[in-house]
Amino acid sequence: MSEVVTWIGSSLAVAGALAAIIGSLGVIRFPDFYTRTHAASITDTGAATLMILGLILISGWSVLALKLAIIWAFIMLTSPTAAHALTNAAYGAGERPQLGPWRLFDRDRKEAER
Amino acid sequence: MNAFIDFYAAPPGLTAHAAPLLVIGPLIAACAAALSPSTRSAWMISVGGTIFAFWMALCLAGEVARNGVVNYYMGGFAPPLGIAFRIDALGVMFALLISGIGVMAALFSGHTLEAEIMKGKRRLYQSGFLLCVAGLLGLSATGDAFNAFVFLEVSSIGTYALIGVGVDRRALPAAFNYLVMGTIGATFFVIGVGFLYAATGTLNMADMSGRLATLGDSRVVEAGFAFIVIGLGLKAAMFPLHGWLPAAYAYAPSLMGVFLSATATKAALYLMARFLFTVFGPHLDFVGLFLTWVMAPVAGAAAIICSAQAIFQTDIRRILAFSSVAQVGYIMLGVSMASAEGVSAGLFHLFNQALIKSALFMALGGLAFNIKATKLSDFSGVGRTAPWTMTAFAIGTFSLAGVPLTAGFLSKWRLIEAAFAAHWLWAVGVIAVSSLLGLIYAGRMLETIFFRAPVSEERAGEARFGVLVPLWILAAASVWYGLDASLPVDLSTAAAQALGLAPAGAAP
Amino acid sequence: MPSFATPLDANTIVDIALLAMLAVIVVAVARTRSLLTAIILTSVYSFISAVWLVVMDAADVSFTEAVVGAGVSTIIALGAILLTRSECSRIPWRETLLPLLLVTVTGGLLVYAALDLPSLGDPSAPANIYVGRLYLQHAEHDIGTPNIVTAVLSSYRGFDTLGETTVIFAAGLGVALLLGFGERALQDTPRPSMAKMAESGQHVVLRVSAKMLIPMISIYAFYVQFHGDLGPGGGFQAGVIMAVAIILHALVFGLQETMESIPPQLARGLSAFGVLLYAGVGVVNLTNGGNFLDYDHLFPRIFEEGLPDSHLVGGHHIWGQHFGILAIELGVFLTVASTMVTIFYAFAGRAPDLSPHGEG
Amino acid sequence: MSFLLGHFNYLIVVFLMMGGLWITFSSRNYIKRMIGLALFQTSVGLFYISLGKVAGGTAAIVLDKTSKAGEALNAHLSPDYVARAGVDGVVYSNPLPHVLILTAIVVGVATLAVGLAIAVRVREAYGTVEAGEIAELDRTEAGPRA
Amino acid sequence: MLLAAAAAGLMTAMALGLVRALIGPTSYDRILSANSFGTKTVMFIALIGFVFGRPDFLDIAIAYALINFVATIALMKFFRYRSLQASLSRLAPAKDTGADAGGAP
Repeated sequence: MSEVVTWIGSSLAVAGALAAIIGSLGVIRFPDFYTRTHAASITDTGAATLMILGLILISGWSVLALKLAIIWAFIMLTSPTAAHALTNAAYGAGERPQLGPWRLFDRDRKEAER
Repeated sequence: MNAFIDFYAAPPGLTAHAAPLLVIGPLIAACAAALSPSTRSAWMISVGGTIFAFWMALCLAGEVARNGVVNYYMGGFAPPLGIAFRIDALGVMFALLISGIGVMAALFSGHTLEAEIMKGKRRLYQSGFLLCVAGLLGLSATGDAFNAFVFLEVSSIGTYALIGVGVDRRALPAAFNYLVMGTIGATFFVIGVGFLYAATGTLNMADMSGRLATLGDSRVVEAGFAFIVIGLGLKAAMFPLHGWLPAAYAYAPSLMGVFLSATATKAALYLMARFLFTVFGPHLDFVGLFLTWVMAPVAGAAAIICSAQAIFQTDIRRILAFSSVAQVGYIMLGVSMASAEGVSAGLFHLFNQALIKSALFMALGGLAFNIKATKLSDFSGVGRTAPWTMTAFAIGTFSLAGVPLTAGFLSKWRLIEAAFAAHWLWAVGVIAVSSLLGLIYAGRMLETIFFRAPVSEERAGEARFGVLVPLWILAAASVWYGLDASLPVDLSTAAAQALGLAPAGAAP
Repeated sequence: MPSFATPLDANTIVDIALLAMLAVIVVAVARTRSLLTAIILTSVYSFISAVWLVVMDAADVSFTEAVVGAGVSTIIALGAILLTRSECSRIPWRETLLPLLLVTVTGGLLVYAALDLPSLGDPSAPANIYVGRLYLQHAEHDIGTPNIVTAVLSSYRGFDTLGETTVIFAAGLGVALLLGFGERALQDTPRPSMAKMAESGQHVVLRVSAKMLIPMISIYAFYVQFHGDLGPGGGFQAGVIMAVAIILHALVFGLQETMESIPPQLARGLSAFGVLLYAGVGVVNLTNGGNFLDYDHLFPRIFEEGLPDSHLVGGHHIWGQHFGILAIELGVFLTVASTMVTIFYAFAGRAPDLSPHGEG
Repeated sequence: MSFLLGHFNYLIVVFLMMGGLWITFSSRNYIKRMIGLALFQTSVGLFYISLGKVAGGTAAIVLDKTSKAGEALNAHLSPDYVARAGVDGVVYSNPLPHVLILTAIVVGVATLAVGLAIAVRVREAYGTVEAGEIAELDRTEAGPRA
Repeated sequence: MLLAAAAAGLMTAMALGLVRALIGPTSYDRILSANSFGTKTVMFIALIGFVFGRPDFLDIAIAYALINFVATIALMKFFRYRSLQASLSRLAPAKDTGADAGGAP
């Protein structure tokens, strides 16, 4: 029983690591800052969730599991907030998305400011 | 140390703990000064703290005179587990010197801070000064290599800021350069200690020394030696590494000029001597080679080149600062002879220099109320309008140049004797040439101050009484020790013995 | 496998990979001319070295490196480039020759010695068989704390730690002397009403999560403070974390708000008080007949005997050691937390002088 | 190969130290110099920690060899290695370098704070933090040397 | 063994993430990458404890997450307000100059 749980937990951790790799690839490959943020922030929380869930399964009912849960809560709280703050700052400081109708929005806003 | 042998300055309960109290006294005073309600109370705490440290140094001097070495185990853990203070004659000499100069500087600080530091910051300035005193005293007392680094930094970190805070903006880049060079020096020291730790497994200096002796030559030890010497050389402004010093001392607020010029580089020299002779020992091949082929030539070059540079300075404090580097050269020349005579002469010279330099900087700082500028030409004729201050300055200058009847003459003379004894005739020549150069810049300063017409009448006036008292104590000390040098000679001879250098002949 | 020269086990691979990343970052920092980039990369450097330190079993150091290197240093450096500029000038190649020579000589000397050092992980290296091993053998017995790093830090080498606390105090003092206490922040801009703040509605996400995080961080700081005997952590790390909580408050709610709750004078006073507390414990030991910082003599003999389980373990009083360490860790905590806050106030509260140079 | 693996850490750490030192020496910008100095000091810390690593060891927080973690650690190691290098049946890394580097890191951040504060003041006094420009300003505004 | 594979994967992800921090091009990319690197660090510390059989050091990981967050907020204030002292709810954001990021339209 416990070996099965450990195996599942390890698999989840591996899945988390894969998610992290995918996220990193996205950060490298995507064309502009906002899409990169998208890749990074989603996979960060996703990878953390998978991995920490896996580790909780491995550690069983113990203080470790509690600590892992706290870490998870921390990441879930801080990582999206940080991504939000960062994009907000970038947009406020004039960084614009590269693609699509956002250009239009951008021009509209510029005109409105004038 | 004979002068102290029957010297009981404090009850035995206090004397037993004099070693940590030497450091903790100023440290607690520093915290109290930061918390104190007014500038005046901070000043009183500062004077009290340094006097306490001096008192403790006197207690230690008595103990060392009686027992040879004072060992004190912090936390009750004997080395190598715990940190030990190990104070021998050399350490006590520096403790006396640093705390003594500290008292004088603290007395002086009451007035100078009013002139140079913003009102709300004087308490903090006193606090920083006391931290610096505590750090340097700890350096002179500790027997643990890493603890020495900690004290090196305790004494430095505050100092960087204290140098930069003043009226002269040129102090800021100077302080920054000092910070970078000082930190690189300290970090090199840490690397060196790391190598020694890798080779011996201990941090206690005495223990380290014992294990190094059995270890023989190893590249790790050699590199450790090199890093420690370079690191401390940076801190001590050893000749090619002295670039930070002139600006730092010249543009710093007077209090720092007075205190640092007398103690900071000297404390680093102390630590270097400690490592050269106690931890490594001149019997090791590379130490001997270093002393003869690196340190001695460099010291000679420093004595001549920096004396020559001092002649061409227009800023009076820069003259003194370059002269300081040159004097470090003399001291190192004595030390590099690795003989009892040479080392004790070097230490004697160091003792005199500390008194002289703090007196000279104090005289200049005392006039800071009246003369904001620091150029030599601005001091024309000040000797007439401020005779008391400038007479003390003149005494200091005579001693600096090595005019007979002053302490400076005696120590140079002993250096020359030691050089003859070691058959280093070139060193005699170096000292002679450098002394000649010293006479030139000393003469130039005195000529401007006493024989030129004043620039304008109303500017210059006498320094305050509170400045004159410590100034004249220092000046009188250099005259007194020029007539009767038994105390410093006694101290430096005992210190040289404590480094394991046996005296060849009978001590004079 | 059992010998120390294990070829390529998991530990070694991680070690090599992390060190390689560090090397790449150092090169990048050296090459970049944007100071902001340099600061970001330095913070990544700290993170990587913190991970490396965990791999090398230095849990406490890793903790410190992370909170100091990636946290406080980054924020201070940001404050500094806000007040100066964020670009540095190009260096003419002529001026790189002397530095190159110096660095090469230093590096050569280091390599010369490093190749003579015992191999990494050698258990019989001189460094690992003497004092370090003595601590491992005696610490739990003498001091009674499972975390040997804490035992060495606060008891065996407690005097070093006093010096370290003093260094921090001195740094706070120096920064305050140079930059003031952020009093300029209190002078300009009129204070807005709470209602106006609420209605402006900007950064709701940040404000709400900060409100949730700050109490959590403070509790975590206390956990680290009191858990330092058992696991990684201690007064220093806890102090920095507490300071980070306060800094977060200032970043989100404004420096003025923070200064109202924690006035600069209070921070300054506490930082001196922490050192006093530390030194005071030492002096109490003196008056009770021990050596300086000998916590065995923390309590007077009579009191010590009245304590439950009061026994000499290997000649040491476990209660004295325990409370002594608690007291000095509290001193460290106070000094570090308040000094870091003082330093942050000084940098953040200094309004940039508007002069034509630089854009920052 | 074994020699290289055994000294790899030291070589890289030396490289890191050289990098930090290079940044400090070659930069003219005060902030950049402080960053270099901080990197240099951190690298020295890494050097010390490398010295204290013991193969197969764990962090110096006392562990019962009969506990789960203790058994997991010892499972990789041969008993005579544990007996030789361990204390009470568990192999620990050397705690002393850790203590020293804790102190050194603190000293490092203290230096960084003071150095940056001085740099800020330099900027306010001179309008720049480039060493060359500062020297130029000192030369021109202090008047020609006699 | 699977855990070791996960650690290796995470290590790869960290190395890849570093690439963006090194090449930029804007400072936001670097910060983003640094932030994401920090999160991966937290996971890595948690994981490595299990791999090396000493999972007591999870405390440290919390500190990393926290520091990572605060450093990012500080950087964000750097860009948005050019000041560390401003309150987020009070001051008007800095104007759209994009001084550091060369990404203005």
